[in-house]
Amino acid sequence: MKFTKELTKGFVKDNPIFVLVLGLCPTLAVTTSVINGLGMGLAATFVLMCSNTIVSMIKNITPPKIRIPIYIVVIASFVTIVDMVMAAYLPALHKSLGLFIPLIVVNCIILGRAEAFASKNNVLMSIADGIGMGLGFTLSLVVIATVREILGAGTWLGMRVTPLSYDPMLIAILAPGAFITLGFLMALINMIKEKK
Amino acid sequence: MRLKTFPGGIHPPDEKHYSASAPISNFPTPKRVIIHLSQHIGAPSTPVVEKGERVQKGQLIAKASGFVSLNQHASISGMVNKIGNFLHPTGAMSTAIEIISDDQNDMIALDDDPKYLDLPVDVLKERIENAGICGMGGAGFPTHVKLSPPEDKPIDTVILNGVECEPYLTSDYRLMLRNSDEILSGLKIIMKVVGAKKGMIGIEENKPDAIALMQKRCAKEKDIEVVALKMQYPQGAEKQLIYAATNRKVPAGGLPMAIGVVVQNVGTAFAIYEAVRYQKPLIDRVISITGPMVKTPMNLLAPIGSLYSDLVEHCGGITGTLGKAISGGPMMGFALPSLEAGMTKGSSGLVLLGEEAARSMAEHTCLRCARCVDICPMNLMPSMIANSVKYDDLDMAVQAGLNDCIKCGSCAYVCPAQIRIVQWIDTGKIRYAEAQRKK
Amino acid sequence: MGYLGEIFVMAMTAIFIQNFVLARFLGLCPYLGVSKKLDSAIGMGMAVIFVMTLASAITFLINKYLLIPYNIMYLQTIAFILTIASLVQFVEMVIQKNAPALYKSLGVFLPLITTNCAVLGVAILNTTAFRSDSVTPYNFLDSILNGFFSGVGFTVVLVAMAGLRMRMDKADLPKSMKGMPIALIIAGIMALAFYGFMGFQI
Amino acid sequence: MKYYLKLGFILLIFCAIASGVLAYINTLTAPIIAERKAREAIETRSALIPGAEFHEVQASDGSIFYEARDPETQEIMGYTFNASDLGYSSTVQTMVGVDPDFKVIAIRIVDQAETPGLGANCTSPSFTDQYKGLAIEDLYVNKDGGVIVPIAGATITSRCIANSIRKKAIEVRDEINQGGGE
Amino acid sequence: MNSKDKLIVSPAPHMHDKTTIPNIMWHVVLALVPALLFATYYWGFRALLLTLTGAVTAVVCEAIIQKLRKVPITVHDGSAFLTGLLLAFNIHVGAPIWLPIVGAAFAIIVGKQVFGGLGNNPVNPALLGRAFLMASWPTRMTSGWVAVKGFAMSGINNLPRIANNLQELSPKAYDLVTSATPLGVAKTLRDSSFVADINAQAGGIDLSGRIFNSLTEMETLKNLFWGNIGGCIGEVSAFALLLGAAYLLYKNIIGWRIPLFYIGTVFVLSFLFGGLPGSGSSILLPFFHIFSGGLLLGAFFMATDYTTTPLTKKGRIVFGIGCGLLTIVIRLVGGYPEGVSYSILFMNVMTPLIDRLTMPKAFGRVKK
Amino acid sequence: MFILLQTTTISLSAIGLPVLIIGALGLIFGLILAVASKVFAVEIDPRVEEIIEVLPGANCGACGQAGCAGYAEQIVNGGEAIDKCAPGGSDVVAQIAQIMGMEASSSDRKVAVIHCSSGGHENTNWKYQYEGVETCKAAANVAGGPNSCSWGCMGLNDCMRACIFDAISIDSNGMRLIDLEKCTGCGACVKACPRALIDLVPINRNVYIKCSSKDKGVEARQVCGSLHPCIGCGICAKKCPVDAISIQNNLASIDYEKCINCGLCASACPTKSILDLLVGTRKQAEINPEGCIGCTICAKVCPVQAISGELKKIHEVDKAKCIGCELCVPKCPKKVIEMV
Repeated sequence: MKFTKELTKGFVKDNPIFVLVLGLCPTLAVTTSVINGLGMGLAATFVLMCSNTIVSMIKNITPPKIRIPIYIVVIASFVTIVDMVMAAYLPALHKSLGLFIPLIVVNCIILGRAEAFASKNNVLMSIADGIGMGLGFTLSLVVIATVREILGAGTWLGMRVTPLSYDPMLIAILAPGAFITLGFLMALINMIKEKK
Repeated sequence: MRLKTFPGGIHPPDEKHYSASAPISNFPTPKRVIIHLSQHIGAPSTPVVEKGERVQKGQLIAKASGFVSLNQHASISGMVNKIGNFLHPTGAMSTAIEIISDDQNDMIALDDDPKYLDLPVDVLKERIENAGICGMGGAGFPTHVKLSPPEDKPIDTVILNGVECEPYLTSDYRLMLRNSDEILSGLKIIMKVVGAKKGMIGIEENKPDAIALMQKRCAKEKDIEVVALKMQYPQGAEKQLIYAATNRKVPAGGLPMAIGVVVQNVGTAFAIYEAVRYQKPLIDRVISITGPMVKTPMNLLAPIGSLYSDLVEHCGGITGTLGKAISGGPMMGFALPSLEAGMTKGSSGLVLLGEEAARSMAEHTCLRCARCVDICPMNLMPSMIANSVKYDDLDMAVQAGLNDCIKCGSCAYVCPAQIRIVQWIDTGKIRYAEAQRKK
Repeated sequence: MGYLGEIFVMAMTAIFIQNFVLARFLGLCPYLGVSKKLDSAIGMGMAVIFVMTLASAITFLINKYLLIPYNIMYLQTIAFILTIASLVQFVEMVIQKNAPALYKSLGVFLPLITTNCAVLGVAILNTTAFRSDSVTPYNFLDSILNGFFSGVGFTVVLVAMAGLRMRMDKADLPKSMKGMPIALIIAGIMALAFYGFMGFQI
Repeated sequence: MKYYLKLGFILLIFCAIASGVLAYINTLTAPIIAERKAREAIETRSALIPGAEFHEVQASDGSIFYEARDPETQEIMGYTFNASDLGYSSTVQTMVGVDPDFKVIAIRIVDQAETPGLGANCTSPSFTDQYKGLAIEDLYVNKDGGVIVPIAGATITSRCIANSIRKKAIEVRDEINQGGGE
Repeated sequence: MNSKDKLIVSPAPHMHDKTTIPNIMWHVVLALVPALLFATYYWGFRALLLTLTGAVTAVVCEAIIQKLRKVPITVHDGSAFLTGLLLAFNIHVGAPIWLPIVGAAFAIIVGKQVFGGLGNNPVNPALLGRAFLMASWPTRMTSGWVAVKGFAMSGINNLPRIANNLQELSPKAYDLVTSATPLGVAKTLRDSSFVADINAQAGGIDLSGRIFNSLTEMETLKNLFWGNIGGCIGEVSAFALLLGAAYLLYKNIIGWRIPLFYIGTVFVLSFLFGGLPGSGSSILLPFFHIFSGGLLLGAFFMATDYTTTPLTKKGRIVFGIGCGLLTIVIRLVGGYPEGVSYSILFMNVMTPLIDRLTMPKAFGRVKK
Repeated sequence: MFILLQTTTISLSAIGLPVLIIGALGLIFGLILAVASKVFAVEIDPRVEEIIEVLPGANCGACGQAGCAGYAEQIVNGGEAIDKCAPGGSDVVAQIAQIMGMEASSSDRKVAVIHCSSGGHENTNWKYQYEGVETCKAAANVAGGPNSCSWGCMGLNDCMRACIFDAISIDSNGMRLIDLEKCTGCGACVKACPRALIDLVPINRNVYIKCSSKDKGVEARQVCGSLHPCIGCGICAKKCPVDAISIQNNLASIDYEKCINCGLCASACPTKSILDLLVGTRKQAEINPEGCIGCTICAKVCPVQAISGELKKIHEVDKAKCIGCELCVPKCPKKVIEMV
């Protein structure tokens, strides 16, 4: 039961982007298209899950003074693995995510979860937490990317979903549009919360 | 030649036509007067009479309760009816002595002392202090305090304030026309008391006959100069007047004496003259009853404590529906909840406005048009102070000049968003004082 | 174009054209987190400039003398982040002990910078960046300067953001807009305003 | 001191394990990446000048271009080379195939990170196809007197591509005319 | 809650200036009417249509949002109308009709209402709307310009002055002169490869120099002044804008500091650096820069927007200089031919900081 | 992965070298940090250190502070709220609360109570028509405030604006009402009210004086719009069985140390200026005849003479009279009185 709870909390209750507002850099940078958002989300989920597992396993043998460097090393290793594997098998995605793959290392969500959750819970729970948080992150990325891709390119996952007469609003996939879209999505969530 | 003035300021319509042409007339002894114990800045006076006691006109009924306080005298003869809460011209309730007239109108004996200018300084000061004189322009600072500068701050200039920059009001103007000699004598007394070499009389350009008359009177006086000033509000504010007349800036948080200047209202000068020459206490003053709602606007010489309602009655009453009664001028005066207030030594006028003129529009968010910043005579950022107070950021309010505000009201006058900047600043000052007390 | 011109181009690019926050989406967490007060924004900005400059220098050396010679470029991420984290922690400790005043205004922001992706970002970007002729890779001095100017670019928008947000504290915002939403929208507007610098041909 | 050494060693162990694992994975992925890159380059070249055999030529400035020869006759069918320049927001890299007279056969945008929806449209055939058959002198956007119609709203990107190809083509031509490149 | 028969009591002052917000806003709208009339005269009904569409959309959007927010509807104050009007003024007459609609909606919603409405917006909503349109539909915003009937886009009308047979001599130069706005021409002439090209086409004569010189000739300047050029709806006639500006200055609705320092900075900088690289300067050059593009519209009507400009007097001077500097920098080396709107936007963003740094010292306070 | 394993041979140098280099980096940095932490050690508040331990250490800046250490510092020394850590979630908040000793037990909880039954509604007597800044603090400063009662509520809602928990609302009579569920007893409204009408009262005390007027009875009646002014008559003080009410300056006040919630004062007040939240919900006393020994103690303590019975006889409670004050319950030596 607890396992499912840890697994699902990242979707809504503790959603890393909309509720906790963490890891905004990749969120805004890669959500120009749904496929990028999905790729980034899954990459982060993988890293989150693995690092949570390892951190949880080694929690008893890490001296507090060098706790953070050790966690960083663990996370950075998995990030590098993702980076290399992606470069080998998904070159196109790897290219469009670019710099933001190595930067998963400094995504606050990952170190944050390692510290706040994995270092205090057992392996199974940590895995659940990692997957849950990661999927919550992915879900948010896909939502944001959906809005931006449809508005800014008229497509979804590369498929045309708007009438041909629609002249795409380019700003949605540019930097200002990223900020404004996320701002409005957050305001929308606030509004729904208030109504409750 | 360009007239002297100060930076900033506004140009509201002067509206003096209502009462400017009415010479000062005497207000007949009223049925009752209400003499407030705080007519001045400082500690309220302590009553020395009791309920039911008979008092003579001019008799001391409350004495100063400290150095920064004031003597109060009965302004009519009669019976002390009550010592209690009465409406003060600031609009709030305050302790006062009510005297019911017995129509005897007998006054304490006065003696004339034509060689008053030869008296020693401390006698002069003592007479002023005994007479219970405070600044009659509105603020009400006890005059004897103002005339006792510390030794290390020598005074070289005395400025008489005949600016009367508040719209509507004409009491100082009419007083200057009627008692120019006395005012001049008053100025000389002040100059002697503080040891000043130079005297100035500042008058706004919209009173050309007063300027001409005063210039004529001063023609032979080498040390006294009549300064014609540009018509610009708040020309009569102490700091602005000093700057316009002498080009000196009073340091922030400081008093004019820091730069060797004393400013007195012309009405005060007249009272000083009377107090020194006749030892007459301050028991009456000139007040303008004016505004579009007054049937016959007048400038009345009325006993202190006369009720506004009686004064209005004497002027023929109210025409139409009264919207707002302002004690003092419309820029800095107080709106009254009722006319049943007894005038004080600082009451220079009563302005009655109709309902239309009294209504104000609702506040809008600040547009940041910066009109208030442009015209602030103190060079502050009024809108920023107001907004900071509104959102509880006192630090910012202080930075923007909360504590330097003189509350002249220029900012609120020009604000197109109708923001009551002065009230916000007032609230801010109160909160700031609270916060300081906590520290 | 001499080296001064090159520096000018680098500065304009890092500060205005390819601003780290508004165009590259790096360092958003502190940009949105530490821009609530002007004073802390300035402190943070100074600390970021300092760390970015220092990190650029050290990671350049690590890259050039360790990673490239031994052909282990794939360990760049792990080597850089380890270096930066340790470096920042070390500097923080030194400042805290030896210059308490400096620590109060600047040092307290240092730990926040470890996980600021702008720092790791500039370190990685430096290894792949070219000068304006698009063939010469950055040398040691270029990297340091680029780190410095990128930090300046971050600071400029951070401080401007703090100013705007302080204004928003005193505005009747719709309730659902308060906090993060309005900050993001302001960020978007800033990004749009910075579009004026796009396509500079210097 | 012992305590510090212990801390240092723990971190050492973690780093060592991590890098070991990574190094191992790298040995697995690196060849794949390298192979893919090489294959892509060959594919691109072959697509530009179909049916040719490519020979690497090193220019005197150290840069590399390729001679395309007919596999049968060894006759020179043309040359391919990479051109790059700063565009609007990134370095745009193009691979170009030209015939022996230095008329463009085809171009392919290999790398760019221009504005999505604007400059990024430079990869679309409607833009790249314009280059077919152009002589070096024509390699200007129409605003600058050439025949290339720039991408709508992205003159800078278009201009950078045209200019980079022209410059590089002239370089390569001079190289060959001088008999350089052995 | 107050009983009506009681006296009114309010804090001092009890007098008020007659200027109110609606008063100010509609005066500004009035001051823009000459420019609108000129635009309608030059481009016909469509200019009027686009402008009114923008203005009406803005008003409707504002009303809807205020209704949704359950706050008093204040569209009568004219601020939304003004925003819509200014936005449409920044669009050229060849633009599709939905452009001002979308732009005005964005300007009002994102530029103004999300911040709580008039007085709270950090940047000028009309300019934000324009920047949004520029980023979203750059091609629509920059192509399809319509010239004033019988006049070249660039305002250079006496072509033989440049070369008798310009069309044959250099078709490219001819195209440029006839189809680009004055600032567009000036910008293109800064491109060395283009310059080399047309000069070569023309057989080595200094064609670029001649074109550039004719931009700053009295005749072109006259065209710029009266509006016989291509451009956005509101930028058309310097004369009409100056007329409106004079009215607002006379009415004391806008201050003199920002426009003076803005235009002054442009004047000085364009005199110093405005010429073609390598050629000298001319006193007419600043006038070219001031009369062309959106500078007058920006300096008098947008950079003077109360809400988004500094409160302090010194701050407004800094603001004006900053706008002028950025405008010239963008015009000369930036990616756009015109930089007025971006420079004002950028300075808007910096406004809180400028205010902070230029707080006045109170009367009688000594500098520390 | 496994397929790859088979197809690739592992080169020792390709792995050994990186292990060596990165391992060395790790060793160096580990040593530097360890030594530096000793050499450059700075003393800090142990609570700060404890909180740093609890915080996630991600240094993300979501709290608006300079990293986790900065936040911990601000909690201990800067009075920052403890719920700002986004990555930490509720667990961390609870742990910090423990460290800071901020957990308040629910029985001590205090809630705000407004001592005025007016509230600026239509029936209130006004001195004048107020036009000005719509806040109490500002209005109180204009001619002594717009309402004729100089002690009462001006109804401009400073308290509502000060309450961040939305606990203050206006009821249909225009009175300000505090939602005791939402009220956290933070005291923000107490500070906000310029007339000091609000104070904090233990949540389990349910009888309040709804007036703050220190005017004399007649005046209070004249100026009060709600017609529920305290006129200082003292009846409540006399009625109170535990002497919890005192009259000072014409105003009653309840000492909540003594008050037993009996509500006698409320029912006795001639102007209905005492509010009794429990009215109608009180249980009534019942004497179990089994154990009653007829000692009459209960009858003596009963303030309303609801208990009758003769000495040594079984006593009875008159349900019509009993007000449920529970005074008799603890007095019964046999503990046979129950509230039902």
